[in-house]
Amino acid sequence: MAWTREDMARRAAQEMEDGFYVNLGIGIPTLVANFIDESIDVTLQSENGMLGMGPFPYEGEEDPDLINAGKQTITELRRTSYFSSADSFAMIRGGHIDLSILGAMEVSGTGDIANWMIPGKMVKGMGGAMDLVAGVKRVVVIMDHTSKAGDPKLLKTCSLPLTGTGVVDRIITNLGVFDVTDDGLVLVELAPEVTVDDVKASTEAKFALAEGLAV
Amino acid sequence: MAWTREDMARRAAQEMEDGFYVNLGIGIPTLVANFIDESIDVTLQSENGMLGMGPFPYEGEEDPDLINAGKQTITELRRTSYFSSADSFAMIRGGHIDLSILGAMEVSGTGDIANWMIPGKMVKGMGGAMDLVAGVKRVVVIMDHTSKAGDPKLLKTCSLPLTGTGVVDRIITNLGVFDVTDDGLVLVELAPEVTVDDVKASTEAKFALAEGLAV
Amino acid sequence: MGKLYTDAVAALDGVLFDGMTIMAGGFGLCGIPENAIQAILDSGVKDLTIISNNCGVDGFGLGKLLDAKRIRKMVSSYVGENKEFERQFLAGELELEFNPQGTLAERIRAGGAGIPGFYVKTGVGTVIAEGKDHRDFDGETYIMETGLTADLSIVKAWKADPQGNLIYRKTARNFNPMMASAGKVTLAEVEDIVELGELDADAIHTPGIFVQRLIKGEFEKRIEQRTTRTKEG
Amino acid sequence: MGKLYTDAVAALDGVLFDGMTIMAGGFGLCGIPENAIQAILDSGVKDLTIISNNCGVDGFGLGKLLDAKRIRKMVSSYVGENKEFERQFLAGELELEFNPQGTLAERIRAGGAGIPGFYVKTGVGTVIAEGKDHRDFDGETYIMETGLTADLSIVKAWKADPQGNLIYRKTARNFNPMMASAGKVTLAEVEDIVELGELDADAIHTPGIFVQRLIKGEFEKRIEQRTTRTKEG
Repeated sequence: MAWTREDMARRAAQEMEDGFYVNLGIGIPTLVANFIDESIDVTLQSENGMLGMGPFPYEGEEDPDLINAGKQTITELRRTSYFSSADSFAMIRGGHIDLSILGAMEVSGTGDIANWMIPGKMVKGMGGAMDLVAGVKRVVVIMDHTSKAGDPKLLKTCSLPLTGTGVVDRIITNLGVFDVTDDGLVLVELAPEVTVDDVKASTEAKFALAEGLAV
Repeated sequence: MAWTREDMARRAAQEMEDGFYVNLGIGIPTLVANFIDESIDVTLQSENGMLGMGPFPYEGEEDPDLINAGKQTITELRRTSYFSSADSFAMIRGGHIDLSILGAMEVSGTGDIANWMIPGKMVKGMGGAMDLVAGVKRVVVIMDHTSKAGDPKLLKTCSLPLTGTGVVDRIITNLGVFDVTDDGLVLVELAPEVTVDDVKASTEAKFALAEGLAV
Repeated sequence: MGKLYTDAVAALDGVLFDGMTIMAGGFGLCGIPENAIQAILDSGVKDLTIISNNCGVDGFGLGKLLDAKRIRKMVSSYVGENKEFERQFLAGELELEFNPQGTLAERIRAGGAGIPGFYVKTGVGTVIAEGKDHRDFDGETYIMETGLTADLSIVKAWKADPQGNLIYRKTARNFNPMMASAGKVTLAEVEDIVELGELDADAIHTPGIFVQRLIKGEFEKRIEQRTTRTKEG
Repeated sequence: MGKLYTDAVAALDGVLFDGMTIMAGGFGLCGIPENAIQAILDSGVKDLTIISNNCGVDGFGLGKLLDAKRIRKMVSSYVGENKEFERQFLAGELELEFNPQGTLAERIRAGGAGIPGFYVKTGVGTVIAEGKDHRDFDGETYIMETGLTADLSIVKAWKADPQGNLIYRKTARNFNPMMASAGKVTLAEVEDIVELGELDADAIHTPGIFVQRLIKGEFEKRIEQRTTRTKEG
């Protein structure tokens, strides 16, 4: 049984470690915040200029001066600090963020990622995605294993314009978890009742099986 | 009668204009602050991270956290802001300071300046001098016309290691005032009772006379 | 010397010209210079190059200048909130230069700091790197990006003193401080102008040296995506 | 996860090694990390490369490490306050790399910001430019400077909260914020540690992400040049 969006977010939350500073992308990655183990201390960065992002405000308490990178109203915490966009991306580019969890349209077996542009469709822009994949210490992608049309998204080579090359460390899909290693893609976990053959059938990129993978 | 140090500082103070942001070097340039016309609004920058530098504190009110670039205790004003060294020199390098008044060991007829190092003597370092001459909109030098040994300091070519090339706009010495123009050095003012021949006798660099110079 | 003007129209007098480059602060609709945008619209100035992370929404923020076809070129990182943008772009009426958001922020900082070029990893191997100088440092490849300046920067802060010292509030800071430093002329509009000496000198984000003109503005402060949670029990 | 240590000795446990590079904040004796310097001295670590605008005075600040001959190389902009420095340098016991002060500050910021190289006008045509890459932008010549990082940064702030958010006081800020961002490990020593939430989130100079270790220190805060004026009347 493939993972749901919530399952994927829950699994991604396990990537967090005590003391981590983490940037979460828009979409499923945003959900990850709901599943962070309460016994560890994690600080969320919002690249528009904030460390220590809190939950959505209670109704009537929205502050137009307090939004996240998805332009949603949010709240601050006791640990919060604010800074400029230049300082925010100095933090990101300088390798100070421990983990970024992002969505993607395509990922290649060598860790290339495409998540900002589909030729022929209106180009909205890359926002901070290129900076995040280039600068953050560890990049984890959450995405459906295949497109809505059923096409593989884990490819030998990305077909869409790239966001970054060789930058993805781990991919969490509805079928399982893959690591990008020097020797290529390795399947390290399977969703319940999903078989290696299921994965193979919907994956274009070659992948190895991790030792001890429960199949 | 050649100008005294105070005369030179008083003359340099006339370089200020209403609304100017000004950086004053160590030595005679520091004295210039005492002669600023009270009818104009001038803000002094200290490159260690302060805009709006006030006078020395009253005895007993010295604050070790509040010093100028010469490491002297100073005070703040109601307009004062503090910033980091990186932000301070971003301000300087980015051309936001209107005027810098600096001392010098040698200046050339093309506006080269040497004011940080004498070979064979202990090298103390250039501090912020190279940044100031390269970045500030207008650079005015105050210096004695000759060295203590009587040697000219306004030279065809500087003999000492340079602080910057082609950066000086005006030189105020005890004998007069010179502008560095595209056509070379121009004597624009003479100290009282000083003659052009007096100046020529102690100047190595060639200079022209400004139209209307009172000789 | 007075930096204080009665309103944005007065503050922009003599500054605007067709074909000029303007930096506009803000992220989405958060921390945008609403008053200056309206005054620029009212002035009739056109063929503008606008450097701004986003381009407002239809009918608000920079969207107003877009709707009136005053913008010739946008330099941005994300413009997805705006249908009129899409229409003009697809019709070839609008030039567009995308920058990664952090690269854009740093280019503006560099412009204000006298740094004409710098190297970043961001965008290496992507369309962003095409035509740019590549250089290796310690075995890793970087691309050169250039500093940006503007004829005019319009920024929005929370509080100012009459010297133009500025303090921003929460995430409304975003691109405003760097833009304030990179404009030949910078107009700051604020919610409150306090007496000289009232701002904490350690807490000033933009020293007054970067602000040539200053107004107290009126702000709608529209919220783009109102997300809330419900109070439990 | 705790960043708070009892003292500088505990906070530096496992971090120090011979031959390491250390950035030390401060300008003159203003805003220097007195406690970390003493602990580094007491640790016996040697062959240090120290990146700091100055090198203290004889017997105080970094002068302590110099007197004990622990410093192999200084990267500074001005070292004129220190006789032992002169002696060791002239005797060939000490390596010295001068940087213009603004270039030094920007190199450290760049190191923390993931920028391995950038161009400045400062020093063009001087000894500082020798051997460096030259490049023209808009008809003006610039030189390339490189980013700096360190194995350890020791910085001094005024207040901190337990997350390591820092606020500096007056001109004691100087090089400390950039150095905090450029150390693989950063130890901040402060005068006061306040409760979480007590610092104004808009006024924090160094977000806690840059601070791995934190102590409340004891400070002499020696004044280098006591200049005063007399009260009139």
